Amino acid sequence: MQELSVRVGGQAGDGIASVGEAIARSFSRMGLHVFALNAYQSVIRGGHVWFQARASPRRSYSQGDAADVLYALDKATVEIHAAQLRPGAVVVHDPEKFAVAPSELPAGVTPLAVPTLEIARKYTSQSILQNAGGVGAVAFLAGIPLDVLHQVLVDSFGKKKGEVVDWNVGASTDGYKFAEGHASPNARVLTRQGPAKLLLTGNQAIALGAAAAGCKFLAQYPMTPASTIMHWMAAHARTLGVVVKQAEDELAAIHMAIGASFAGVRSMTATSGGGFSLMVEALGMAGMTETPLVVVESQRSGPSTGLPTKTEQGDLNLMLGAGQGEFPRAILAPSHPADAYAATIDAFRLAEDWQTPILLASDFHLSENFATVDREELQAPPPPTSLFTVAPNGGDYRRYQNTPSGVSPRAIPGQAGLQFIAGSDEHDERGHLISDVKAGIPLWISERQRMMDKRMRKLEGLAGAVPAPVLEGPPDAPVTFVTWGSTIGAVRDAIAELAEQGRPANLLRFPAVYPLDVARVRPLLAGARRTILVEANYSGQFGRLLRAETGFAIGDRLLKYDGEPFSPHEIVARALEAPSDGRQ
Amino acid sequence: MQELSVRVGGQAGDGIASVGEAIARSFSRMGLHVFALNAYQSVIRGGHVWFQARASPRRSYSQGDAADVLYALDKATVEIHAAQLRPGAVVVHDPEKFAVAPSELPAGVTPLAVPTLEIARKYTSQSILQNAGGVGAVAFLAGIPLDVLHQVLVDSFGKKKGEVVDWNVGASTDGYKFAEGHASPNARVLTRQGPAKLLLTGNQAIALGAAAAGCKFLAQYPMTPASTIMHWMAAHARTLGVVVKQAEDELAAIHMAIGASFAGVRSMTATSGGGFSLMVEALGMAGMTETPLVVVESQRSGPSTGLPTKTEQGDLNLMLGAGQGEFPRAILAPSHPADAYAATIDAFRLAEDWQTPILLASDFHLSENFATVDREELQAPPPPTSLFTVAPNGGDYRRYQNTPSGVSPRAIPGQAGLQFIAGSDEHDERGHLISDVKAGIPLWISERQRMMDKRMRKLEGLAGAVPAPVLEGPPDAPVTFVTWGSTIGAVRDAIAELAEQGRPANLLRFPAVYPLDVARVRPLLAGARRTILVEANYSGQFGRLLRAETGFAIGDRLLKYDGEPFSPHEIVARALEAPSDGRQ
Amino acid sequence: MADSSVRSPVAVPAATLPVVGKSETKPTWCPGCGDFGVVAAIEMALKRLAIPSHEVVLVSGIGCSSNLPHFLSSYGFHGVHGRVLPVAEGIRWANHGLTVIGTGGDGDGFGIGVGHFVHTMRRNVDLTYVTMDNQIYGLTTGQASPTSSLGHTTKSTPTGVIENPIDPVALALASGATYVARGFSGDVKHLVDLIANGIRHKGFAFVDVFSPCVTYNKINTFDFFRQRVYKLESAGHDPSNLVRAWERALEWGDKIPIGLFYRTERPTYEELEEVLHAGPLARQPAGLVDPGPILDEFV
Amino acid sequence: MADSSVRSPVAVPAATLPVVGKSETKPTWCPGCGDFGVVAAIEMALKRLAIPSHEVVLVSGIGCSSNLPHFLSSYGFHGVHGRVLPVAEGIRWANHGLTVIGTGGDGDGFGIGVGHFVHTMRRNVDLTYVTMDNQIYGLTTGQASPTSSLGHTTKSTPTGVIENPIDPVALALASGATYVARGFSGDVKHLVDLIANGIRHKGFAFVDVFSPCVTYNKINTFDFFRQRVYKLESAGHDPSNLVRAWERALEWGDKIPIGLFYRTERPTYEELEEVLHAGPLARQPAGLVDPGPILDEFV
Ligand SMILES: Cc1ncc(C[n+]2csc(CCOP(=O)(O)OP(=O)(O)O)c2C)c(N)n1
Ligand SMILES: Cc1ncc(C[n+]2csc(CCOP(=O)(O)OP(=O)(O)O)c2C)c(N)n1
Ligand code: SF4
Ligand code: SF4
Ligand SMILES: [Mg+2]
Ligand SMILES: [Mg+2]
Repeated sequence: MQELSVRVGGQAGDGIASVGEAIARSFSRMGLHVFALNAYQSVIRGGHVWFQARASPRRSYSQGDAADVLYALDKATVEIHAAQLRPGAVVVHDPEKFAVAPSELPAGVTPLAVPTLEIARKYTSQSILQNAGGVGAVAFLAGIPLDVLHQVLVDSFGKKKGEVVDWNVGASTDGYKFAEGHASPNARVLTRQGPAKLLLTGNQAIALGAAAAGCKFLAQYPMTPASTIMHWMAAHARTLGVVVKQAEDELAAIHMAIGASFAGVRSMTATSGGGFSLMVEALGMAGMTETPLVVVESQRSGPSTGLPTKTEQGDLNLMLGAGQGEFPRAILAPSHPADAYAATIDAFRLAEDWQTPILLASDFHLSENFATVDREELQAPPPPTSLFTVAPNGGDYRRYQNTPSGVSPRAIPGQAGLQFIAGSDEHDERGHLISDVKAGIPLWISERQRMMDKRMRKLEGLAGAVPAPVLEGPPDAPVTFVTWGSTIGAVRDAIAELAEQGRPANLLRFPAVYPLDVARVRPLLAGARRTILVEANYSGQFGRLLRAETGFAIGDRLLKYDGEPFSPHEIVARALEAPSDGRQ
Repeated sequence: MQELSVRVGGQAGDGIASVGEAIARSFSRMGLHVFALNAYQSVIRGGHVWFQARASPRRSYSQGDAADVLYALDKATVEIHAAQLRPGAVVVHDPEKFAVAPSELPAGVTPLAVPTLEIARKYTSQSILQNAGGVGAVAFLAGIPLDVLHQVLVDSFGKKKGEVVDWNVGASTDGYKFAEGHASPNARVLTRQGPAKLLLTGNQAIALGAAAAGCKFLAQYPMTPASTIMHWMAAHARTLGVVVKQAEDELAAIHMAIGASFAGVRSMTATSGGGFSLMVEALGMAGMTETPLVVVESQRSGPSTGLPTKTEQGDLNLMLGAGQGEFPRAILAPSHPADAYAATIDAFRLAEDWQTPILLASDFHLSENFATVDREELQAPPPPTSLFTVAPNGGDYRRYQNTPSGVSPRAIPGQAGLQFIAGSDEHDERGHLISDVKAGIPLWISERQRMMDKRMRKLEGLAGAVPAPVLEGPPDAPVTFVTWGSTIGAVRDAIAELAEQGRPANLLRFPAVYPLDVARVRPLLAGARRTILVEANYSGQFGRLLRAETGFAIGDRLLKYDGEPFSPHEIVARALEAPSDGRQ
Repeated sequence: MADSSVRSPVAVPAATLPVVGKSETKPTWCPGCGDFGVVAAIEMALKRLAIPSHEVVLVSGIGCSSNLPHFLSSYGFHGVHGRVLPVAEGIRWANHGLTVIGTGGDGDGFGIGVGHFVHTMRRNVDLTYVTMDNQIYGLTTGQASPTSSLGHTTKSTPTGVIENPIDPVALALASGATYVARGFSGDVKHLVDLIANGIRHKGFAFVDVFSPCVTYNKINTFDFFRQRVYKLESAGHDPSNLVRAWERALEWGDKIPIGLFYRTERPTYEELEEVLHAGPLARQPAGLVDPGPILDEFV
Repeated sequence: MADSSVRSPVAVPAATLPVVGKSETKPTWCPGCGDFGVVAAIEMALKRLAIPSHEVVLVSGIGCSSNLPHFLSSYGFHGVHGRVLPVAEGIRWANHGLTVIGTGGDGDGFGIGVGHFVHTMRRNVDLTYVTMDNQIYGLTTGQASPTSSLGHTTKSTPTGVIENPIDPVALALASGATYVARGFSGDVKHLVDLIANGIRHKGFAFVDVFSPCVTYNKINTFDFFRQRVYKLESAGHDPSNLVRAWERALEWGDKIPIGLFYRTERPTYEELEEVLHAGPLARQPAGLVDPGPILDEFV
């Protein structure tokens, strides 16, 4: 694929993310597609962080495998990343900080010493301008026009214009010119491709999708990689008319969201696995009281605190099992910001239609990385219909009426004449307790069973209502990758790469991992010639779910649980290897 | 099977459980086997509760299907239970409270009006003696010798003897004599069978097993049906030298237990599904820090608060999925108090050997019901070896040493020279964090993977170390029941009944439901002619697990989720029905 | 898909608006339980304030006391153990036109739920929280609660409680509650005043009620309290003084104060949350008609 | 089965017993972070008391501050967010020969963990709890914490905090803590005294430390506190008086007190728990040699 990647590395606190974002946004303004990876550690200063912006005329779905320009803010960056540079790549560094000898770099890669500190000193003695010269040099090498870069820099300062902005423009020009005098642009540079694209993270897409879906209440407790959903929503709370509540913990967050939903507003909470672990009891309460609820679970490397800033798809078992006893739920798993926007809207629709909790499974890789989206991909959904769905019908209102779909008429506090109690104990159609003086008495034993049947019946409807699995690519390809969530991205890129090598492969992806419409899934699996499960966890959790549901054992498994996202290359490599013995 | 059952019913607060226990204990002192069911509601006074004591010369494993003596303390009891009386049964009631006409009873069942209140008034005007006359009458009908009953009554008052004891003895004698004058003993009465047996609940067996295994610390928050573990342990705390801590919530309870275990004592916590939901995060912390831990999860009818005093096996998915990310665990599922004692000892051994959390899955049916056990079944295990397992070896102590088994040498705070940090973040062999300045750097990416492999490797060892599945009964029987936990009891009784009908069946039971040694399980399933999954939940959770692990889909399913335990009859009935279409 | 009957939105005619009364469900408490006095007092307070049933939401956790919402004719949310307050907050923020009253036990509120208790008070959310403090775990058949006295022998503490009990009033004062009162279910008339004033109070109102468990607590009985309680109102207590309130909170022994310990005015959370200035959230328009303008920031 | 190397029990020669010092791990805090002062103070306090490293356990949650145990040479348990105290309690009860110190942040201790905070104090468990109170969530990159001031603009409160901050000192007083102090990481010498005395104190000792976050809290800086703090020791405060302590706890503004607010003597949980009278649980014999006698009750 035609592409060019820029990587920036240094220490936490060096401003790597701002540099990286400026480059990535320059690309997206050129109308290019971008996938940008933001890699950091669980430490505020020091350590090693990096950012990679991959640009391409067609959409790329992952960070790719290599870079063409490396901007190294410290020597460690060179040591860590040199091996992943493509021939023709250039390493930008400031000789005042450290030297880079060509011998330290792979064949075909050259250093470019840019006097960034010297440039900065031209404008100010403050340390705020250190990277501007470097950014300019990178822009030159990466084929970013200076005017595009300048506008990005100017815009990034928002309303607080002033001399700092001018300095940045000046210093980046100096860096650009310096590079122009000492190097040539990379052979892979890309040209403008039409109107600017939008660049956003999965979490921004989720927050935006929630707002579009009519979410009016978000309660959350900070936790990487879910926190930025709250940050974005809080920043837009007044504009959007959304109440954003940072709760005292995740227990409170989910209960607040349930309370708000009960009282008639679309509500959401978001967290990562550790926080979700604290929401397990409440999830079942939402199921039992039949209160709509959207919960975003953005996974990170576990177990326990694990690697808080690294990715994994290790919480599927947790999401499937969360809550004592049984109640209906669905789990949607978007793969890309555009997808995440739509899936969030779906989640709200499903939660309200089916009056039960819907989980939106994300992970660090989707939540915190950036990708480009076209405006048309972010349509406003039809405005939500009123929540007030029930006519007062005197004494005969049955909040938990046993219907064919399992969904019952819903009244909202404030509606006259429809008072009921939403109870976490087992109850009858009117909401009266079965747990106390009725429990164990024959008549009520069977009523309990009917109420279970009523609720669980929603699962059948949900299996048809959630987005169906999709077989992408040549249907008769010799290899079928089976995957879900953010891992879909690298698999798509791998399939494109395999296609270029004349090795067709296809992809069976699950936008909803639960519940599965088994009748629809089984033929898709059965028709595959060789299946390879690709998941970012140790035990192939989705593969196990598939087998539990369908009996189908996926032949080969490519599992990764080192905290890093899949790279397309390792997926390609597995497809080229001989199949394993099919043991699961 | 030769058996006789006595049922007592009335309102909460009527003293049903004491009456029932007195009858049950009289049977066990006669050397009979007893299974006693204690059925109550989530209300303190009023409602309807009952107790059934089933006695038999051979062990019966469930409450059975019918009763021979019904002691009705209110009219509702007659209405609710009459249908479950066997021909020849007698209904004891006090005519002063309510009348029972023979026409209200099934054919062959007769009322016996016993003047219990009148008898009581002979001794005292207090209301404490209301049931003694009735108990005496029941004893006569059930073939319980008066001396046995008297001793049970006397003993039940413990040290606080006095006139109340004498009154009870007197009134029960009066009731006995009255019955003797107006009725004959049931035709099924059983005779003494040798030395007294022990009668205890599953929870008492668990607490006793924990004490035997060397548990020195129990932290718990009250929750039915786990509370009585704490009650028993608290009552024996000083004798046994166990610290029993009622925590402020389940979050605290499990963290206290983990802290205590880290500091070198065998520790346990116990709860039901709602409380366990709050322990999910900590469970993963125990897995990550490799701290031994035993967690009892006594299930009840869910979802959410559900039916707090009714049974279910609906939390298996929760136990399997609890905790974000992946770490090793095992789930033991005893079926009977004798078994529960041994399983608890196993759990402590496994937790300590494998340094990871072990779950003991119980449920209301096992935890709160009584069964007889022979003394020999409750052997003391070999005394636990010292926890101090590590020699100081200077600076090279690696708490998380990467060993072939995955188990690493464990030091305990207080040991000189072996200080380490038990961390919930990913760490290296020494316990130093990988999550901060090392995360994402190539060398440490692979170290992270090795640490995951090291921990998860324990699962392979655990699969061999947990008790293996057992095929009970004729190996070539045309029907194989597959089940786990307390449901095993009713299945065993059903198999005995089927055998009496000349219909052989066998039982594949799983004393440990996770992890499974697939190579051992597959042939057991494959060899079965017709399989029937029996589980007390909606979706056949264990059947799904089996299919995920082995690919084997169980042909038929008998699932129950109305809160009541299985009765042998419904299992027998399913075996006699034609097989279903095998759809799972 | 959902049944079509379910999806038909409808206008709500606010025809007759009865105020809160008893529901069709009879209380299942033990005869003599203190909670009867509390449900009566809540009913009377709501009647006194003439709040229509459909504008009241009673929220509770799990415990004998937490069954209370079932016995009145308002809306109710009978959630899980210990989470009364976050649910109540969510309801208030979704619709601050509603009168929201949290109810529950001492275990529910000061044991498992004490974290929410502290945080809800510092937020000054405008709701009323009435605890039926029987110093025992009733529904789980008699274990020690966080307010059980030192030495109290229970099923979980057969040799007596060895933890200092929580003082809910002191905790409320320390957490910034703006209305802190204590009542006694043996004095319903007084309790009605405390609750009605609490509901009227703009901000978080806390009313801890001595509500004896006649079955499991043989120490803190109606008699125990009858012999000890005195009313702050008749003792010249100044409820505007936080230090005096603290001194009264520390009183425990032969004389135990009931009444209003402290009251102050501070903006409520709902007042400070600007998004709510446009009216109850549940009635504000929802969704993006045109995401366009907001998308510009991603260019 | 486990490796045989692992199963060999061994006697522990208590040969050389170094006291707590720095570990081989260098702190990863931002240059200038207040937590440097706190780790130094803890190290000095332990040195002053000459407690050997292997008899000390530092327990923490999650947060910048909660990385502290890694930087000292004692045992440590770096658990999950908010659960410092129950882990510390478990350790104490398993082996009350150990010196157990809980450490962590304001979010960890007063946000998610505040329920345990309240309960541990009422129990008077004999451990020391040092909070690095920077009035912000550091590790999650700057959201409001429960002690953030009204109006503070953060990532989660872009228009300013609208909740009254928690006052940890008042909360500790209300919860029955027996040693309540506040320090400032800009005055390490004073802090060492507070911590050392806290460790020496028989019962729960709480030391809340102003420990500025130089990266995310631009309001509550070292300078902010330098200009405001004064020492209770030099202000004639009587730490035995709970009402005076309360009055001091309410002071916040131009003058902010640090030092010992309150100290009292009450039996510790460990003293009241009779099972512990036979010595540390970890050293008591375990298991039933003969279940026989106890089985008699089931006959
Ligand atoms: C998470 C969880 N833990 C434990 C329980 C069991 N439980 C039910 S009610 C209760 C305590 C009841 O005490 P309190 O709140 O004082 O109410 P009371 O019954 O005394 O009115 C407990 C522990 C539960 N339902 N959920
Ligand atoms: C259950 C859970 N929720 C959220 C988080 C994310 N988290 C990590 S540290 C932290 C707060 C840190 O603030 P504080 O405790 O004040 O410590 P500081 O970093 O300021 O020292 C949070 C919310 C987590 N690790 N676990
Ligand atoms: S057990 Fe106690 S609190 Fe519960 S209903 Fe009975 S008297 Fe009331
Ligand atoms: S972010 Fe703040 S609290 Fe965390 S290390 Fe940096 S200065 Fe310290
Ligand atoms: Mg109570
Ligand atoms: Mg902090």
